[in-house]
Parts: sequence; structure tokens; C-alpha cells
Amino acid sequence: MDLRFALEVAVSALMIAGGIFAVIGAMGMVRFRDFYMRLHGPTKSTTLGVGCVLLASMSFFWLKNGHPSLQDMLITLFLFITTPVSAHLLTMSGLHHKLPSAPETKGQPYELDDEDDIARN
Amino acid sequence: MLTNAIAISALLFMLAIALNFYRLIIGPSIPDRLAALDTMYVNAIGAIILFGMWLNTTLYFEAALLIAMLGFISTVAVCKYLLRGDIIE
Amino acid sequence: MTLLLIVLLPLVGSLVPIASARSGRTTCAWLTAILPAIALGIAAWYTPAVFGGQLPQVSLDWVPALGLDIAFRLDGLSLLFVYLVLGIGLLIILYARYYLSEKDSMSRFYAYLMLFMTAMLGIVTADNLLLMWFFWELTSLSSFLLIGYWSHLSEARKGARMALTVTGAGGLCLLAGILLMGHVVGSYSLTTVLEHRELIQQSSLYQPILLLFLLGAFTKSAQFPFQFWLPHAMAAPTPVSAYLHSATMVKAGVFLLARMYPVLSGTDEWFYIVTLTGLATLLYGAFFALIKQDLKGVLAFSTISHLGLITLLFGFNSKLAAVAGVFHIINHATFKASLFMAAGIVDHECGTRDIRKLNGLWRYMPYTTVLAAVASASMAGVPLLNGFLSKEMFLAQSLEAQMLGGLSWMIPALATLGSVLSVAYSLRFIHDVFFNGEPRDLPKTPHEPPRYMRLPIEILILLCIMVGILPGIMVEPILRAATAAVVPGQAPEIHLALWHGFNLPLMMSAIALSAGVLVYLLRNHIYRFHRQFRAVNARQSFEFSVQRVVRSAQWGLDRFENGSLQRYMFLLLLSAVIVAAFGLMDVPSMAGLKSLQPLDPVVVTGAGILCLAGLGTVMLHRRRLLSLLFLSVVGMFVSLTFARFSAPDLALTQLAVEVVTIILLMLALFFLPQKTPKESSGRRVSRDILLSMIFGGVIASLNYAVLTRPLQSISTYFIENSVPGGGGHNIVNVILVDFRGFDTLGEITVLGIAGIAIYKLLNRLRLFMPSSDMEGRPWSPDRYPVILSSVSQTLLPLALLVSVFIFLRGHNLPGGGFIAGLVAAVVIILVYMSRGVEWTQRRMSFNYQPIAVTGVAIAALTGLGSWVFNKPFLTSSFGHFDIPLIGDIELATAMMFDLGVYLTVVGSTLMILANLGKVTTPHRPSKEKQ
Amino acid sequence: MEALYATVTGILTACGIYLTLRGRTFPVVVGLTLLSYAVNLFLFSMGGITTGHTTIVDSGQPYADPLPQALVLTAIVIGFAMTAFVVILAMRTRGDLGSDSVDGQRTDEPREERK
Repeated sequence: MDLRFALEVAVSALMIAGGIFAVIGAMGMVRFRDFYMRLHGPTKSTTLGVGCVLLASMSFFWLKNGHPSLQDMLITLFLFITTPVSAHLLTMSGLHHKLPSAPETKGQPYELDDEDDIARN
Repeated sequence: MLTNAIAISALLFMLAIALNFYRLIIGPSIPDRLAALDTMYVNAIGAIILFGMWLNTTLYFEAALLIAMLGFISTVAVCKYLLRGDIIE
Repeated sequence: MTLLLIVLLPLVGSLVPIASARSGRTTCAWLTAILPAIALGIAAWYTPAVFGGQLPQVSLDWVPALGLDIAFRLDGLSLLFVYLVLGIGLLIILYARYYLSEKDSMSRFYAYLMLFMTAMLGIVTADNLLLMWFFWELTSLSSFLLIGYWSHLSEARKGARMALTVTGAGGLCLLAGILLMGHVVGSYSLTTVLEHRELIQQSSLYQPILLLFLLGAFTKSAQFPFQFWLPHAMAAPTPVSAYLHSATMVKAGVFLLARMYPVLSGTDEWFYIVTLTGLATLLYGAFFALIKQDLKGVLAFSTISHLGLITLLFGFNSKLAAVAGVFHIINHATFKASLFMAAGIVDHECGTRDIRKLNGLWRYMPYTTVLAAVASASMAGVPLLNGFLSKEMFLAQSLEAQMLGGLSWMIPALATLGSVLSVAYSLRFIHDVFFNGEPRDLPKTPHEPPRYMRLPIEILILLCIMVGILPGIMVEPILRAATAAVVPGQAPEIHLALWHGFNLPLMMSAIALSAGVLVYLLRNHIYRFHRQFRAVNARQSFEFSVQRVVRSAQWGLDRFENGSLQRYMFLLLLSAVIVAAFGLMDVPSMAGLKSLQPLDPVVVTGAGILCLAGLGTVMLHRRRLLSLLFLSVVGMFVSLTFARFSAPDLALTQLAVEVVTIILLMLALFFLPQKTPKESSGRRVSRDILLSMIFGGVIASLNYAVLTRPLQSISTYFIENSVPGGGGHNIVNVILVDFRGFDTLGEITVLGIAGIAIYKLLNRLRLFMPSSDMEGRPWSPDRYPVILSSVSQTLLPLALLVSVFIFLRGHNLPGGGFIAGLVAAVVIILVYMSRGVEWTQRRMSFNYQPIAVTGVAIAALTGLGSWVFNKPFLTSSFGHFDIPLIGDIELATAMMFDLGVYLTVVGSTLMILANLGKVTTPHRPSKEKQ
Repeated sequence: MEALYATVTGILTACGIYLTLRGRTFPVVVGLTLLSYAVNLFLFSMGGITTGHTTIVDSGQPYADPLPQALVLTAIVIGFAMTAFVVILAMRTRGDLGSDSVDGQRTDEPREERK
């Protein structure tokens, strides 16, 4: 019983945390000044948030059914494989579009284009 | 306690989605909007999971699963379009 | 049953000439003649029975629901007409053999002729009004073919068209009348109708019925003011004129009068309309017959006038008049047919029909002269000929008519005038053509026609004389029989005799004869009198009116159909919304009784985003890519909505479809302009906004009205039988693959067809590909981003596993063939995107069409499989299996079916997307080639 | 809830209708897609909108009406097939007439870069 209560607390905490992370990510997305910064929000914070929720549900249903649900694992797997890739592609398209970057953004993005060329040959 | 937590968290996620949508609307650039869309997908996963927990059923997990896969794929498609125009070549 | 043969034999006979076209003209003619001859024999075989007062009938069901059955009867009237049609028809066949020149196709002519004969026989023997109407229109059609036989002559074509239009239109009126009558009587069977005289005449629909029937009859027998088509139909070969325009087709109208006489006649309306029309026609025709210069024109107008006479006779509401009418039908048929044939001979031998050129032919063809003279004498009503008898009766009856009250004396007076004129033109026909000086510059030198060309005329003339001298023996029996059919109640006392003693009618015909001669002698004055009128060309005015109709129709069409699909769409939606709105107006109150569910902030936010996304799609629709992004937001939230309102299956499907749609639109967008130009006017935009808002409003209120009403679902059956019947726990899936499996089969078939159609449409599609995106940036040189390709490769097996997983559990938990198929397709598309067509094709070297087809086949076979165990189509049987991780699943036959669905979806989706992707490949050679 | 749902359906319908009335093929296609979304929502709601119900037999929850769901499910798929068909038709029009106007008249883009 006690253990159960503790677990419930943990699960709730995870969920709240997940929500907060998600909002933070979204805030970042809204507030940051240029595209490259804005990408930080979703790639890190949001993923983390959803991760938390997934963890929460995993343990939640573990609690409930005695075994973790297969889907949760699959989702987590997919999420953690795909997010970086989509982020990478987004950056590429951003660079391709030569989006303006705020001074705070480190690195001169445009030379990356040549890197692309190198990668191609 | 759990139900409250779920409710709060769901609200937060909805808020996050709303914010993403705001970014999607204001843009300014297409990659911006695309990123927003992608993030909406991800947040939607969270929302659905929470919904499932709230009803305490696993029936909705496939939906989340599919969003995880297909959201990614549509993002890829749009990126490919932005980069190459022709997405299957 | 043999009764049927009377109609069937000629119908079959219409094939004979075509079959025997090769074997010489004479043979062809004889072979064609055989079947009608047999039919005539059958009629003769029935004759005693009919004279004995019996009524042979035959009836087969055709479309009982419409009250339409193949029913024939052979009463006296029918018999009389059968004799006319077949007898004269045979003579015409013989005559035409010699009339038609070598270059005219004989078989074609005979085929048309037999077809017409069939139609005519059908009319006169039909025992069902609808059937009669069918044959009625068939005569119009076949006469069109016959009149237009010399289709190289514009005369013939125009004349044929005119005849078809007028008689066809009349036929439609007749149909309307028949339908009304059937409505009144409650049956289309002629026998029944004939018994309900009172019912019909009492009914409020009597006037319309009468009018419509008379329109039909008058157009057919060229009654004033519809007479104008007949003279122009003279462009037909003379045998046709002799057959159609003297003996049969124009008689169909008066036949209808006779046929309906028992039920329609006897009222004032009948008397006034029919009598006056008949009278007008009689005089009009007679006058123009006198002044026409064309030989056949004279005959045509005389025919009109005689038809008027018959109509007039039926108009008098007296039994004897009807008898006279029937009698005159016979006589007119005989002498007019022979006259036409004679005219045909003249035309044939002299090469012209112009009376001004034709003179004094008696020297060249004395024999024909005699025949023609006798025939026209009969037409003039000279004693000892049949024409005389019926004319006597006619004059006698005209004296009887009292309906005009104080003016009644006019009828006999005018009747006499009519006969005076008819004497005159008969005389003219003979004297001008065969005597009266020498022929002037004829194309050919005339001579007697071949022996057998005269034979038909001789026969008819013989009839004329026999009837004229011995009416009692020749025609009385058949006349009795026919009258019995026409005149209700006991037949009147007919006494046909040459000599009724000195009486008024006799005096009138004496006047007629003498005055006729006088009029003829003074004809030149009449011509001069007539010349002062401007000649109206019926054909031109007819053609003109036709043109006008066509033009106005075109105008009306252009108002609606201006070739703009945009406009059609608008009209379509407008009408739809109007209909729906009217539907809603009947709903008393918008909100139903059901208590509403509470809102929660999450749903509100979602709904808000959904609406905004929708609006965004519209507002940004000029920048197409953006509107696509918003569209995918809409798609995602729709699927979230489904999930929210407890429809996981729908959520899954919607998600998959949404992604596929986005990819598809993306692929298409590459070939289409990136921006939509601003071209719709402000007026149009505001108009469209208004319409769409109204539409949305209607839908919304409709939806609300439904949602707020307690619903009684029919799904309890499915819920109860899902497990026992379908062996699945996921009711939605069980419904798809089991209960409504047949619909699903249809749907996947549609899917496959769509895929194949698209595959075909993409075939040799030539498009231009922008080398830069809308801001003019050149495309990124990096074709297949490394990370993407590697990741997608690792993702592929995983994702396929997921799809299989979704498929397998679909029968019990959300999932199933549709979704799994879409997932698999999308994943493969991912590989296409990240690796390119060549790479993928090399590893997946199969076409997708077979997959789709196999899918449909599997599904169908599963259905058929249940037949093997003689269960109904798509009955599923199932057993349980336990698979780790996925859990207990049924391997039901439904599973097989679902597999079919799965394959079809994969196949068609890939067929669509991959093929679309391939369009560009040949034009953009990839690096792997080098 | 019901009112909100109905409103959303209505708005989506309106958007779809407006786009289908445009003069170019692509917006029309997008409009059709929107319209089909709206229609699916509408049809789905014919079974009533319920929360936490299910269409899975004996999973302990009350049943949602499965029939509209089944119908809508196939409707979604068929809708996709039809959209695809229309899209390809649009491309074909562009390819053959050089214009993407629904009425197929105005040739507006230069037809260069034919490879």
C-alpha cells in the first residue's frame, strides 16, 4: 500500500513534470529569436516532456496490469529515434532557405552548405 | 491524486500545443511552421497518452504510436519537399 | 396463338429481303411476298369466326407492372384493316419490284416496307392501348425511313423529317391521352376500356383525353391544320405513297377514330371538333388538289380531302355515318392506291410528274389510261363504282346532321361543294394528263409499263368495279363485322344498293357531277384567282420553326451551361443547400430533449485549434504549401477528435490517411504552381463566402439537431453477435470484415480501381519540373540525406512489425486491415523518399498492381469459400490461437478477408504514391547511375 | 459539448465548400479534403458523441455505436482514393492544357523546362 502510494506520487510527479517540460519547449519555440534557437525547444524540452509522460504511463499501467504495455516501449523507441532526425532535416531546410540568424547564434550556418557539397561527393 | 495530476498535465500539454500552433500561424518562415507542426505531433502523443491514462485504458496507445511514426514521416516529406521539391525521386 | 403470327410473320419478313439481297431482284420480291401472304392466309382462316361474331384474342405478359402486355385481338375492324394492309401491301411489293430502278437497293426498301407493315398490323390488332401506341410510333419511324428512302435527295430528307416530327409529336399526345384514359379506367386493355364508355365520358378528364386522342389521330391522317406534312411526304418513291399515304398510314388516324368511336363519340365536343376539322380538311384538300401542278401533289391533296371526308363522317354522331366512314375507308384505299400506282407509272415512263408537261398520254399508254380513268371516276363518285356508294351514304348522312341548329343546312351544302371539287380534280387528273393535246418535251418517250407493273392496278380496279356493282356480296359481310366493332350496341341496318330511288342524295351527286365538270372547264379562272395569293411554302416555314426551337433551346442551355465547372459547382451546392434548408424548416425546434455534456478546457482548446486550422487553410490557400501545413493540422485534430470521442479505429485510420494525403498533395504540388493567382472577382468571393457560410450553418444546425436528440441505434445486433457470430471483439472491425463484408469488398475494389486508373492516368504524362522553389532558390544538391536514409532503413522493419501487429490484433482491438495497410504503405513510401526510386525498386522488384489485385481476389475468395461449406457468402468461421505479446487472437476466415483488405490497401496506396513519385525519375537521373 | 462539436463541423464544412468553389484545381482538392473531414465528423456523430465508451466487446466499458464508425472508417479510405484520383486528374489537366484552372482554359504558365 505504502509502496503503491509512493509509486502514485512518482507517476503524478512525472506527469506534471512532463507537462511543464512540454510547455517550456513550446514557450521556447515561441519566444526565441531565430529559427535555429527555436529548434532547441522542441528537440530537447518537448521530447523530454513526452518522455516523462511515457515513463509515467508505463509505470502506471505496469501498476495496473502487472506488465508494461508493449506500445509504450515502441512509442518511446520511435520518438527517440525520429525526433533527432526530423530536427536535423528541419535544420537542413532552414539552412537551405538561408534563414537569418540572430547574432547570438553561434557558428556561421552558410558554410555548412559547402559541407553538404562535401558530403555529397 | 492521479486524476488531478493527469488533468493538470493534460492542460499543460494543450497549452503547449496551442503555443506551437501560435508559432505555426505567425511563421515567419516555412521551416519555422514545419518545426511547429512537428512539435504539435509530439505533444499530441503526450496528450493522447494522458487521455488513455485518464480513461485508464490502453486502447489509445496505437494512436500515439502512429502519430510518433507518421508525424515523423510527414515532417520528412515536407522537409524533402523544401530541399528537393520532388519528394520521391 | 396463331393470331400472333399475323404480326410476327411480317416482322420476320423484314429480314428476308436482307438475307436474299444477293439472289436477284425478282427472287427477292417473291421471297419477301411469301410471309405476308401466309399472314393473309391466317387472317382469311380467321374470317369466318370473326364474321360469326367471335373475337379471337391472345395475350402474353410483357410488363404487367405497367399494365403493358402483348395482347392482340381480331375484331371486324381489325380484320378489315388487316386485309387492307396485307392485301395492298402484297400488291405494292409486286409493283415496287418494277418501279424501283436498278440502282435502288431493293432489299433495303423491302425491309423498311415489311417493318412498316408489321407496325401497321400491330396498330390495328393490338388489344392493349400502350402496345398500340408502341406500334403507332413504329409506323412513324418506319415511314420516316420509307419517305427518306432516296436519302440523297434533300427533298426526301426534309419531307421525311417533317412527317416524323408531326406524326411523332401527335404520337406523344396520343400517349398522354392513353395514360389519362388508363388512369380513368384503371386498365390499358382495349377490351376493358371499350366497356367503360360512361365512366370515361363522365370523368372530368374526358375533354383532355378526347383532345389528346384527336390530336394523335389528326396529325396521323393529315387533318387540317396538320395536313402540311403529307404533300411533302410525296418525295417518297411512289409505291410508298401508294401504300402509306393512301391505304395504310394515313388511315391509322381514322382507324383510331373508329377504334375509339365506341367510348369517345356521342358527345357535343366530339361532334364539333371532329366534324368541323373534317369539313375544313375536306374543302381545303379538294381546293388545292384542283390547283396543284404536281401529279402526286394532286393525289396527296385529294387524299387529304378524302380523309377529311371520313373524319367528317365519324364526326356525325350517327351509326350509319360511322358505317359510311368505314365503307369509305375501304373504297378510298382501293381507288387511291391504284391512282397512285398509275401516277407512278406515268412518272416512271415519262420521267416527270409535272401536269403542264404531261398531256395526251393515251396515245402512248392507252391501257393505263383506262385504268386511271376508272379509278378517278370512282374517286369522283361516278355510279357503278364503289366511290359512288360511299359518297351517296356520305351525302345522305350530311343531310341527317342537325347539331348546328339553324346552320345545319350548311353541312350538306359544303359536302356537296366538296364533292363538286373532287369531281373537278378527278376530271383534271384524267383529262390534263392523258388527253388535252400533246405531251411537251418529256425526258423520255412514254410507253406502256411492264405487264406485272400494271397487274396490281388491274386487281384494285377490278375490286372497285365489283364492289361498285355488287356491294351486297363483295363488302357487306366484312362491313357488318367492322361496324359491329365500331358502333356500340346492335348494328344498324345496312343496305348497300346501287339504287335507292330518286332521293335527295342522288340529286346532290348529280349536281356534284355536273357542277364538277363546269368547275373543271372554268379552272383557269380559279388558277388566276389563286395566283394572286403569295404561295406559302409549308416546308420552309416548318424548317424555320424547327430552327427557331433549336436556337431557343441552345439559348436556354447557354444560360446554364457556359462551360465553367466553377459555376456548375456553385449551382449544385446552392440547390443542395436549399433542399437541406427546407428539410430543416420542418424541424420544430433546433435543440432536442437530450441533456448536453459538459465542456472541458482541453476539448475547447482542441476545437479552437481545429477551427483556426481550417480557417487558416482557407485564408492561406493562395500559398499552397502553407495551406497544406494547416490542412495536416486539421487532419491531426480530426483524428484526435475521433480518439477523444471513443473511436480509436477511426483515429488510427484518419491519422494514416492524413499523412498519406499530405504526401500525395506534396507530390502533386511539385508539378503545380506554388501559388494560386488572384483571379476571382470580389463579387464572386463574397458570393462564395456567403454560400459556404450558409452551408456551414445548415450543416451545423443539422448536426446539433441530431446530436441533441436521443438516438435509437440499430447496432445492438452487431454488439451482441460480434463475438458469437464474427469471432472478434472489435465490433467495428467485425462489422467491416464480417457483417458488412460485402460492402467492404466493394470498397476495396473501388480502391483498387482508383489505383489502376491513376496508374493509367500517369501514363506518358508530360509535365515540367521547376528547377527552383518559389523563391527561386535552386534545389539542394543533397538528394538523400545520409542520416535520414540510414534511420529510415532501421525504422523500416520496426514499422512493418508495427503494421503486422496492428493487423493481427485488429480483430479484437483497435486496428485492422485498412490501418495496417496504410501504415505499411506509408513506411515503404518513407523508404522511397529517403532512398530514391532506383534503390527501392532494386530491393523491392515487384509491381504493386498484382498486390492490389491479389488482395481483392483473396477477399472475394474468402467470401466464396464459405460457399464450399454451403454457408451464405462471407460467413466467417474461426478458431482461437494464443500468440505471445499480441495475445489471444482469432484466426477467423474474417482474418483472411482482412488480409485481402490489407493487401489491397498496400497495393493501391503504393500504386498511387510510388507511381506518382516515379514520374520524375527518368528526367532526374540519380548519382547511382554514374 | 454537442454545440461545440456541431460548430466545428459547420466551420470545417464552410471552409471546404469555399475552397471547392475556387477556380484552380489545387485549392479545390484541398477543399474536397477538408469537406471529407467535415463529412466524416458529421457521419461519425450520428452515433452520438460519447466519452470513454468503447467498441470492444466485454472490456468493461459501455458501448459506443460501432456502425457509424465502421462506415466512416471505409469512407475515410475511399475518400483518400478519390482525392488521389482528383489530384492526378488535376496534374493531367496541367500537363495537357498547361493550366491548372478547373475550367481548363487560360494557359498561364510558360510551358518551359519540359524534360
